Amino acid sequence: MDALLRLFSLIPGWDQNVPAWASISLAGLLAAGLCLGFISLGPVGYVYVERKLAGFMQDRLGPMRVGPWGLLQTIADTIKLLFKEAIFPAAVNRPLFVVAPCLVVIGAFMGFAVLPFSPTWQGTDLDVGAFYVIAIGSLSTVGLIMAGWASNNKYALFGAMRSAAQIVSYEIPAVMSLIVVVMIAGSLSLQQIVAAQAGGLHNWFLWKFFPLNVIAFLVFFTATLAECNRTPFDIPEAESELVAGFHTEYSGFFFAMFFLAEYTEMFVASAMVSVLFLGGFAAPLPVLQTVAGFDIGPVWLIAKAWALVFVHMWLRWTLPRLRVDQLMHVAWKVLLPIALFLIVVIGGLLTAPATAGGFPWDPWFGWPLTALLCGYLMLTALRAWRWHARQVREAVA
Amino acid sequence: MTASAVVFWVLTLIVLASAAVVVLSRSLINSAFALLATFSGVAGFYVLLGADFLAAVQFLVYVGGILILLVFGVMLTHRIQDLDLRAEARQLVPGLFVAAGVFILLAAVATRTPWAIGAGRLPSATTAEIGRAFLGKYLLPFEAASILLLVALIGAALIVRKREDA
Amino acid sequence: MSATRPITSADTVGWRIDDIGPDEMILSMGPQHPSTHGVLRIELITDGELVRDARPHIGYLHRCFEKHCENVDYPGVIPYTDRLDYVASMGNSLGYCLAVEKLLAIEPSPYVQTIRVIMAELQRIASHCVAIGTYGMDLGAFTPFLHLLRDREKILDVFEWTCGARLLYNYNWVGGVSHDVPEGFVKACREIVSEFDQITYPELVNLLIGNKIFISRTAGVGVVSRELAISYDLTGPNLRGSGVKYDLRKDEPYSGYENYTFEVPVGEGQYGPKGSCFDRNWVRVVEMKESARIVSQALDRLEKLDKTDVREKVPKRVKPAKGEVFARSEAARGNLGYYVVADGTAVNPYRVKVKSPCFTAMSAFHHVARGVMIADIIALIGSFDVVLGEIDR
Amino acid sequence: MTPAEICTKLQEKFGADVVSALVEAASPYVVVKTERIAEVAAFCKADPALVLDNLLCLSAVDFHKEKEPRMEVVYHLFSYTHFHRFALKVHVPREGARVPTVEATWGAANWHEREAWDLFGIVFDGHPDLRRILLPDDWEGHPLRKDWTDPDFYRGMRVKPTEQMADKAMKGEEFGTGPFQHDPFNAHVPVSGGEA
Repeated sequence: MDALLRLFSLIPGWDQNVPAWASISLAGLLAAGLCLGFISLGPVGYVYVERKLAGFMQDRLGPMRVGPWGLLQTIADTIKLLFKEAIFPAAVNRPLFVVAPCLVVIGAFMGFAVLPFSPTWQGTDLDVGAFYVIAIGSLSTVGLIMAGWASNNKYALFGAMRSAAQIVSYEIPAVMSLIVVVMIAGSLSLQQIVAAQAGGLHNWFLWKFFPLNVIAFLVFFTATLAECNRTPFDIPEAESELVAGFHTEYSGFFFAMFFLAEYTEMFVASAMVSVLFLGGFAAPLPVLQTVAGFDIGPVWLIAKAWALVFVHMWLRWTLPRLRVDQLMHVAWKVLLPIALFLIVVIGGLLTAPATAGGFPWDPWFGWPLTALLCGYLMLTALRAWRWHARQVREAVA
Repeated sequence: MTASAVVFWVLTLIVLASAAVVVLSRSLINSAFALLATFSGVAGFYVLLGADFLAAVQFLVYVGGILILLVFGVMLTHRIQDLDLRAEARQLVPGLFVAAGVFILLAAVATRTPWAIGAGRLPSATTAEIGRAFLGKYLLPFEAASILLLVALIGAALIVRKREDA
Repeated sequence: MSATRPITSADTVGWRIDDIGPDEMILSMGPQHPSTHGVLRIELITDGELVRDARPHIGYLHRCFEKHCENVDYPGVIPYTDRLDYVASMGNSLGYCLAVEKLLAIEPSPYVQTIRVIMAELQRIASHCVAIGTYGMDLGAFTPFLHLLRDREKILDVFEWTCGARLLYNYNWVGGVSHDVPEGFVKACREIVSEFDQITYPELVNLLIGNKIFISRTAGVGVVSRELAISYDLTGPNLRGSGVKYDLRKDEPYSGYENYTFEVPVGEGQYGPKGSCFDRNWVRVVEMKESARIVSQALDRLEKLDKTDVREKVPKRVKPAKGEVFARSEAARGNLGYYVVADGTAVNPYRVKVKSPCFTAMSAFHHVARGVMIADIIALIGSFDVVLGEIDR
Repeated sequence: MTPAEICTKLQEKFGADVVSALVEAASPYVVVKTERIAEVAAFCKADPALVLDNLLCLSAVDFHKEKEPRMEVVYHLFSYTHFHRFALKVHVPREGARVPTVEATWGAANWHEREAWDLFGIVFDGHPDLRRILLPDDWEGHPLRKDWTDPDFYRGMRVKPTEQMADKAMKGEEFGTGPFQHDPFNAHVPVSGGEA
């Protein structure tokens, strides 16, 4: 928003002729429109990528018919969804049935308000940014419960109950591991959290207090995975048990809204993880922060978020899903104690002067481990690709 | 009228209207969901007053916690659909008296309190000051409240625990 | 809540609201539900996620198989048997042919028997591919399903090549088989077997069976004790999962199974009590490996045997003397029994009764289903590996 | 144990209740008195020399053309301890057939008996849950009996075409929807009604 305001002030005579509240509103609307475009067009891409990835992992081709390599498939699907009749079953609670998907989308969308894409490209830099994202997530929960109740369907109700219990439970380890980051950064503002990680990959919070923060990262990532209802925590919409969970009765555009919200939440959660642990818009090398004088922070943030979204998809197409009691077990008996332990230990370490800025060995682990990880992933990808290519060759021959 | 006044009146409208729905609606579940708007409106007031931390807490605790618990409670109530929530106006007169009394009391307090208008400044970062207050000046009540909550938590867990003999 | 509910005579369709307690709910699962494996309907009384009682309703796919049999001649029954367990048709017709051959006292040549063994074992692999794949899907893992279907396709390709059909083969005939194996059949089968051994099996174990979540979802869930399994006549992998080492191919060999060396896997209870969902699936997985072993031995044998006309002993007119026979064979889902009564005057069977393994497995379902969670119900149905075509007939 | 030995053992225990036996055939069996089947079943399972702990199959057969028309219920048994097989049979009249249930002995009998009731109309006394299993709950009649004829109507819907309709259909002519017209689903029209 700041960036937009600055752009406005570049227009000659703008400041004199336009009142402040009008330009703020206009900037807000424009920023919101930008984000809306991002979230409504994003899923088109994600869904295509997810299908292609699924196809690759499952030894098939994925969408191939509409457009070259099936590129237009999701667009066709979107159009279909938009023009499909929205069916209202006879006994639904109609007002709630309509409001519920809107709430879910709003909850997912409002997270964008504080996501820092660069020092200036941010909706608003709230003092309580990190806290805000967590708080706003509860709006989606209410939406999901509403959807489940309004559908007047037992499976939908089960899905709603499950999702509410799940999100409320996983919020706690998420907040706890977030506190670790907040303690290290000394601020809830996302800008300042990112600023504390600037200056290269070894400064990222992931590599602070070397083995400890990696654990905090895993706890937070797992919790966000659960809050987005993704496999292995997709029990609210477990299609083999609950048909489709809370959106069993939804069709057409209303179904599309749930879909939209799910993918948006996935992006917001991944972006939050990268802001908190992976340096947000900070580049792994300070040299790479600008290209030809332009700050490419947004590109870095989006790239990191997409890498994590990829991990979401990867897990989805690999793992079975947990049962509801096992899910609660993971939240309350595994993640929460770990997070509490981390808070105590890192809090203690921060107060000791010798380790206030992290362990002395921190700078030495970041780079080699990242290089190792990236190398391993590339190797795996290469092997998978070569295997795939051989399959294709043999199929043709 | 300034922009913030417009926002104030819009928020007031939202809060009052949704609160009316909470009280008057015959369907328990609709009442519960109308609370969502009420809570959000109150959070909006906090934002308007510059208390962003409080607003976030309001949202997290009331919408994310209490409202969901409430809805859960309503959903888990047996045969909730059969419940007739028609409010009977039998105690209209005493009710009116009580309401009027409370209103007069509140109005008296509101008008007689010497509000420090215009003096002081808006704290730039409320979060830090709230934190210092909780862990400094008001540490004892804060800890007492948290121990009380902990006891309640353990008690609740004890009550719902699966009995061995059942 | 008592273990068994009194059922009133008026209560024929399902439980009513008066049958349940104040914090219970009736949940009707199926017949249109993604993971009831067809058109099974299960009525559940649940308390939250906990299942208090379950009652399966079957018959949505009833096609009067036994009535049909009385109105067609003996070989005419075979296409109908294909439609019983439509995931493993070869095994069904084999069982029926064995029964009728026993009635007629004819025995096909070793060449035909070897072909039958190859087909039956390939079908067993293909059927278990579906069983385990869909089981993974029931638990939320989609990928193993497609990997396994890829291998099933290869087997179906061979079947299609041999007899022209991919699902309902009409391949086993009374006294023979419908077509001889085509040129190059042995080589193609060897390729399938080696691919199974080298790729599918390790991949399946790594991706699904060895997965920690899979194990925690299945081990200790739906434990069927040895006594329950025998009392309710669970057979095949379901019985062996409970630790009973009994396999018709080993203990009452037919079609020359005595000539092959293979192991009979039983549930070992690696991760919890014996007889859980995990054990049943583990048995299936190892069984696939053993089937691959049998296929490669049978292929060796086929190459050594003299080629004979596969229809040499197919009788022109099947009219057995008065008598009855109850013959069993080890189909993919367990012991498939045919009780055939001949009255000696007609070319139609007087009575054919099918003892389907899924039917009896499903009848034990309510015992296992009490006290588990809704997600476990899905895991249970899948682990019994029922095919509704065979239950409802 | 061989079938002959099992048969002797049963005859020793139950005497005249074992009506007849056929032990030399490919599928050996004994016929026992209908009223005693539950006790014979319990004995077969409990006796340490027999331990016929598994009910392989329970089938009913309708012999309507015999001199004395009858139905039979056949119990195929198997022992997982001794690995031997045997069969019991009971004879029941075609009308008003009643057999004591063996569900207490072998759990598998539960659904098999329900099926026999559903398709043959044999009532199993003492069965805890004797309902139709394969056919719809409101089905009338027991279709695997040999004297079964298809009904013309089911729930007021004509389910069997008349000869005229069949002729027309064979000729490729339109025969209209008249006789096939649906009544509302729950409106019960007497099954015997309708045109000839």
